[in-house]
Amino acid sequence: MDLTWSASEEAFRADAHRWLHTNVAQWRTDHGGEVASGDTREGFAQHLDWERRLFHDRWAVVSWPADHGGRGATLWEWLIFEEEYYRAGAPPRVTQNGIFLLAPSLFEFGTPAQQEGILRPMAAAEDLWCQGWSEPNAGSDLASVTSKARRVPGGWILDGQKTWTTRGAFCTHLFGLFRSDPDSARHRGLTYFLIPLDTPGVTVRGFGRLDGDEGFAEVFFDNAFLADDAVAGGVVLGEPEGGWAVAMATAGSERGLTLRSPGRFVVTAERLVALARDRGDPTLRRRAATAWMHAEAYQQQTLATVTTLAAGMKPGAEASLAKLWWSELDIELHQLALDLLGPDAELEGPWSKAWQFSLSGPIYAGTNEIQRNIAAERVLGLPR
Amino acid sequence: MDLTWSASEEAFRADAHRWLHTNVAQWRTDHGGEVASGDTREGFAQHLDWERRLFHDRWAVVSWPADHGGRGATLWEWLIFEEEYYRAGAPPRVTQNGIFLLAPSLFEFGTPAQQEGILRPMAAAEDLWCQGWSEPNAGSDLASVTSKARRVPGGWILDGQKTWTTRGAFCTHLFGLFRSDPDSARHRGLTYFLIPLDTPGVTVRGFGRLDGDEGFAEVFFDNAFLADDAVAGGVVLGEPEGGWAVAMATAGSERGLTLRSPGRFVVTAERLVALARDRGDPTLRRRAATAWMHAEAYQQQTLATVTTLAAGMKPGAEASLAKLWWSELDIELHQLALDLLGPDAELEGPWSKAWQFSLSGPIYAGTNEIQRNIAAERVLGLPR
Amino acid sequence: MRFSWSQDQQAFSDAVRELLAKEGTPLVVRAAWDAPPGHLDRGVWDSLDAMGVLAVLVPEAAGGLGLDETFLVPILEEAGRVALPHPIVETAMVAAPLLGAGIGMIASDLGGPLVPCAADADRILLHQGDTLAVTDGDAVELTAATTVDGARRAATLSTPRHPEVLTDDPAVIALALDRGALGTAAMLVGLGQAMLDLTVDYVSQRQQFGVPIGSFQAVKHHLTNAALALEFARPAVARAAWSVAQSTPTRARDVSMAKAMASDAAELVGRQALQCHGAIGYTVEADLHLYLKRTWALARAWGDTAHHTDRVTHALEADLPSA
Amino acid sequence: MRFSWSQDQQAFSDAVRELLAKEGTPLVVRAAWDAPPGHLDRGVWDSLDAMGVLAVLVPEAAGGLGLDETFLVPILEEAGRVALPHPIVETAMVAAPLLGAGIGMIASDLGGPLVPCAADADRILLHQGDTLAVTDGDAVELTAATTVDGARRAATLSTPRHPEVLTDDPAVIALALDRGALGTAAMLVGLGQAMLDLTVDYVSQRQQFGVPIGSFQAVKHHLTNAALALEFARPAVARAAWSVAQSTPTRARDVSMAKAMASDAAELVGRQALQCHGAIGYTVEADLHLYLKRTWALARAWGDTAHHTDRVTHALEADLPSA
Repeated sequence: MDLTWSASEEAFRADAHRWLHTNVAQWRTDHGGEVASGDTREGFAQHLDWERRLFHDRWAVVSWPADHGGRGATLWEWLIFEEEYYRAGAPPRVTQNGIFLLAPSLFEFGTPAQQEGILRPMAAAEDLWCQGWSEPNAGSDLASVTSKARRVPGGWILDGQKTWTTRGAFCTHLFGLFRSDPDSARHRGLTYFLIPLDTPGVTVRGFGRLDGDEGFAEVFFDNAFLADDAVAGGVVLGEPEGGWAVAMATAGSERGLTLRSPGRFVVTAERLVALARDRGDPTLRRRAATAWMHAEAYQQQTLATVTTLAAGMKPGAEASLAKLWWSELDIELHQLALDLLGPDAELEGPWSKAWQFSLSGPIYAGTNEIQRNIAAERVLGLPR
Repeated sequence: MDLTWSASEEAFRADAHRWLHTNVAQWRTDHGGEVASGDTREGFAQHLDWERRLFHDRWAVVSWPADHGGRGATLWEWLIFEEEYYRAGAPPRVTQNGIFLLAPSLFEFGTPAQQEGILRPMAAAEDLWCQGWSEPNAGSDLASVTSKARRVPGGWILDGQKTWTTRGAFCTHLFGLFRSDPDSARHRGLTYFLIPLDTPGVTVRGFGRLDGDEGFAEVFFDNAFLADDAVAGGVVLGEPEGGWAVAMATAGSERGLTLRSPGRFVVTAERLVALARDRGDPTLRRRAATAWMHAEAYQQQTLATVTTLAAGMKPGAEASLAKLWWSELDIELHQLALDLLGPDAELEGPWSKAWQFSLSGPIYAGTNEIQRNIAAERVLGLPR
Repeated sequence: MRFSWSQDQQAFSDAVRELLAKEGTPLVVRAAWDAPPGHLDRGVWDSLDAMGVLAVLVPEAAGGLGLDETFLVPILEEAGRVALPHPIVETAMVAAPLLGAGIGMIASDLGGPLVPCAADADRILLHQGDTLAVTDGDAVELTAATTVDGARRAATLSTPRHPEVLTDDPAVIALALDRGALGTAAMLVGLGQAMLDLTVDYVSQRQQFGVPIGSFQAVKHHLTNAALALEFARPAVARAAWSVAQSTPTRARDVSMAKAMASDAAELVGRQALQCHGAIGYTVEADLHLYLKRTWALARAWGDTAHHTDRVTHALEADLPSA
Repeated sequence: MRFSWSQDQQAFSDAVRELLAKEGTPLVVRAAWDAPPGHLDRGVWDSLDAMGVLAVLVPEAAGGLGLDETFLVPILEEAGRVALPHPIVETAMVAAPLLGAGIGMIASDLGGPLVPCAADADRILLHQGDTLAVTDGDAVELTAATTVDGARRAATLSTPRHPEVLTDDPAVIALALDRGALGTAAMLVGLGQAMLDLTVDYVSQRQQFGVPIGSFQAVKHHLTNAALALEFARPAVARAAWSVAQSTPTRARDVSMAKAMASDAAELVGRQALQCHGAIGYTVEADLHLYLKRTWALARAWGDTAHHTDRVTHALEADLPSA
């Protein structure tokens, strides 16, 4: 047990802190002070500008090797960076589905050529990746995907439909699961593809999320020819028909700490403690302290998890517990925020936006009902 | 909508109020001021004395016909009586499994001879009835009972074991389900028997409930001969092999309003509001008001239910919703009581006893998990 | 004692339900999201007016139906069931007893600083200092507010020029506030029922893992919890309607209990409904969000749960013998 | 940064776990329910003493192990796992740093007015006005209390004759209180884990409707919720151990967070454990109640959740810039 940061970690924190404080303010000023949601067309462009500033100064992907645009930061440093990131009020990462979900799978399953060709433009926010898992009839039940891939000389023919693709209407590339063995069922016979969205035969239609922003898209594949070299290093990630394992690794990242680092929750909780203090209601003050404890516990539990990862262990089914915790914590925090705002909670604004977003937490990345099943069966060992 | 009581109902209330206030105090005084739990041997005897005082003045079973010891009170009057009963601080009814569970089924399925022979001694607390549903391997899954009944000349041979029989060690009679068709499965082939516990071959072993009181018993049947006339009017209630339907009627009474009338919860909630006011903590005061609202809502919902019953409708699957509500309300109330008591919550006393008892609410009368399934399927119509 | 709506009350609200099923569809709500301020379509509104709904609480002598809140509350539950965007609580429940019949469409700031349909209303009922006042819509400057529920069409108001003072009687003002909270509670029960019904239908159809998702125990339990909250909020609202109609001594306490329980129930149903819909519900293309956002708005209008729980606390403690 | 017990810490607590698995069985807890005051069996206690557990926090120079709370906390979690009836928190965590090694068994009223094992202890540590004092057991009149957990063996104390004042330094007293709350939090995590393990075993075996009840989604979700609460309470306790060991500026806040989260987690696990056991768990014949009742007692000893949450509130608000 040693809960102190080393001198070099403290130095890293100081660097990050300095850069973020200066640049967040500068970026906001450059866009007229008020930035739109990253899930609107206008806001997405503003956020891309932010992403490119991050990349320019090598803060976009701190944990990646320098070759790919990172700083080779340790997991500890990455956590420090995330904490400082949210403390500085920096915006949500519109590149997150690439850098936090696809990239870990690319590091694990990608060929050197794929890593070489894909990672840097992703970090630079030149190639913008979205996730193509869900289909109209394959939500929680991901193994029932029916979008098809057929091998043809020099590439693949894709047919089918993906939906609820976050920011799909603004992205350039999609990673997704397709059934490449027509006779296969469930988890078998699926291939994990990397697909430019300007491939002929691919159509993207954006549509409104709960909060009204065009944050979702449907992606239609109509006899779309995907050339083997449409993506540098090849369009198949992992083995053909071995897509399920790769997808599960990606989903693990989605549930686990890379997508939702504790910093954002702790910072939100601190703001609520201040709001509750100002509002004065004793019940709400106590609720704020409780919510803060839940956020802080996530922070501490993450330190424990990173300790095991740093010792070389693989993340396991415990990621399901983390996903349950942060998604329900996010709702607890924002429910409290609305109760603190009282009648003003009805106004559109950062709190009501974040409240609506928090409600998606128990749905995406595998519903919390599914996560509870997984945790019960794989962490506790209950019978299926 | 008319939420006023008639003059005769008000008169009934006044009578009940007067009798209860005088007699509860008298009974306590007669037993030295402090009465033991009705689930201990000592306390059971004290509570029997109370039951006999009730019966003597025709307050034991107000809604039964005068012939059987009641007053022919309407459902409305019964509700009024129950409210006054708990408001007067009168004790839990140790006869409840007879008068509230078996009796409604006797009125519905019993022959005139059975009603004639069984009801009055039950009301008089001479015959004391306990319930023999559960078996070691048939708890939630009641249809899996394996205790057997075999027809022989002049009676039945019973074999098997019942358990978790409330106050079984102090009672004189048991009603229970036995498999009379050895080739039957699940809900079929079961017969509902009425059994004197002094039948040779029947052994009762009391054991400690969670709170340490001997409130449970195991009842063993070892080649026990139950004569057809062992109970006045006959030992089978309803048709042989038609026991499931009778048991379901009894279970409906257990879930519904006859077992847990709203009065006790409202009175408890009022006490908690007073405790919270004295304690002063604003969060606990607000929680007390919320708990009171939940108790009061049960009161109002019961009035709505009784309105439909008084109009001749049958109780339905909605009883599952009521059972969920009162059982979880009881825990809410007593959790709050403990939080109000702080360190003193650890002391044995009425509040900690009632807390422990409240924890049984979501288990008995069909676990709340089963009730939620029933409500979802039969009230909401969700697929099985 | 009879805890149920009378045949007349039931028949009236059934008729309203039938009307609203035809004329108060989700398209009407969507149209209210899109119409510019001052351009709320009055089709359904005029039909309700023609049925007498807006004048239920107005004495017959004054051209109304001369009925009480036990008639209007079940009707408002129906209005909630279709997420009616028009200010029916403000008009029929709060303003009509003060202003009479044929008053058009009334907005009000009694429910909070964000005034629904302010630009669409004919007149605005105001809580001015210790008085109730009324003013023409064009005597106030409006600033449209962007709120989570576009169909609420909310605005904030500047101080009006020359409002007509109606009363400075605190009892009249308190009654108006209680009526608003009660009417809103009824709307919330209706909204909750609508979301529950929508979700029961959805989970009975939607297949995953080869079965309808409504057959999973977790989904069953979510929806039972939702139904449970509604089942016990509804009688609280009905009782409060009686208490207001009869001016019982417990009126304020009963209204607050109704509002707190209805707000909590509708919010819980909304949470479970969204979760059981999954991503399909998390879009503006599905109708669910129309009900959900109205629920969020109404749960905090006319006093939130904390406010009303505190009122209940004070009423209960005032009845206690002193310590 | 390394958020895990060291190999030494782990090895020590593993050894204690092994010992307790053999010597600290449910029979020991049942015996503690039954033994008359003053007759608590010291078999396990002496074994723990022999291992040095009671002197972990005593400097080596004074005959102790000279270790800190990051060693003792995982050991106390093990003690909680077997619902150890002896006053190990009072002795090893609170008294030993004040009194040294070889002090026998110490009871204390620092955790609340009900003093566990008061009649069994060699000496009693007392919070007397603004001082900490110690007295021989026979210098105090004891009144045995009947509490829900018979193995706690609680009593109330009369004012003692001639207690020996140890300190009037508020910082020392505050540290003793924090140590007690921290040690109790560790016990609660262990109790929670024990109840969870017991229940996982039970629902995996118990058949109803032809399948193990652990295969029902509702049971799975109950137990996942229990595991979730424990999974996030445990790091809070570990961090507080560090904060106490290092006297960090956030010590009081971290201890209160640990106690609040551990109390809530253990109570939640207990609720789910009882519910998943059904009637079988609702008896004194099953072992579950031994853990459950200790949980209820400890959740309210050394400050309940409201008390500790308020301490967290004040610590956090003190750190805020003023409004």
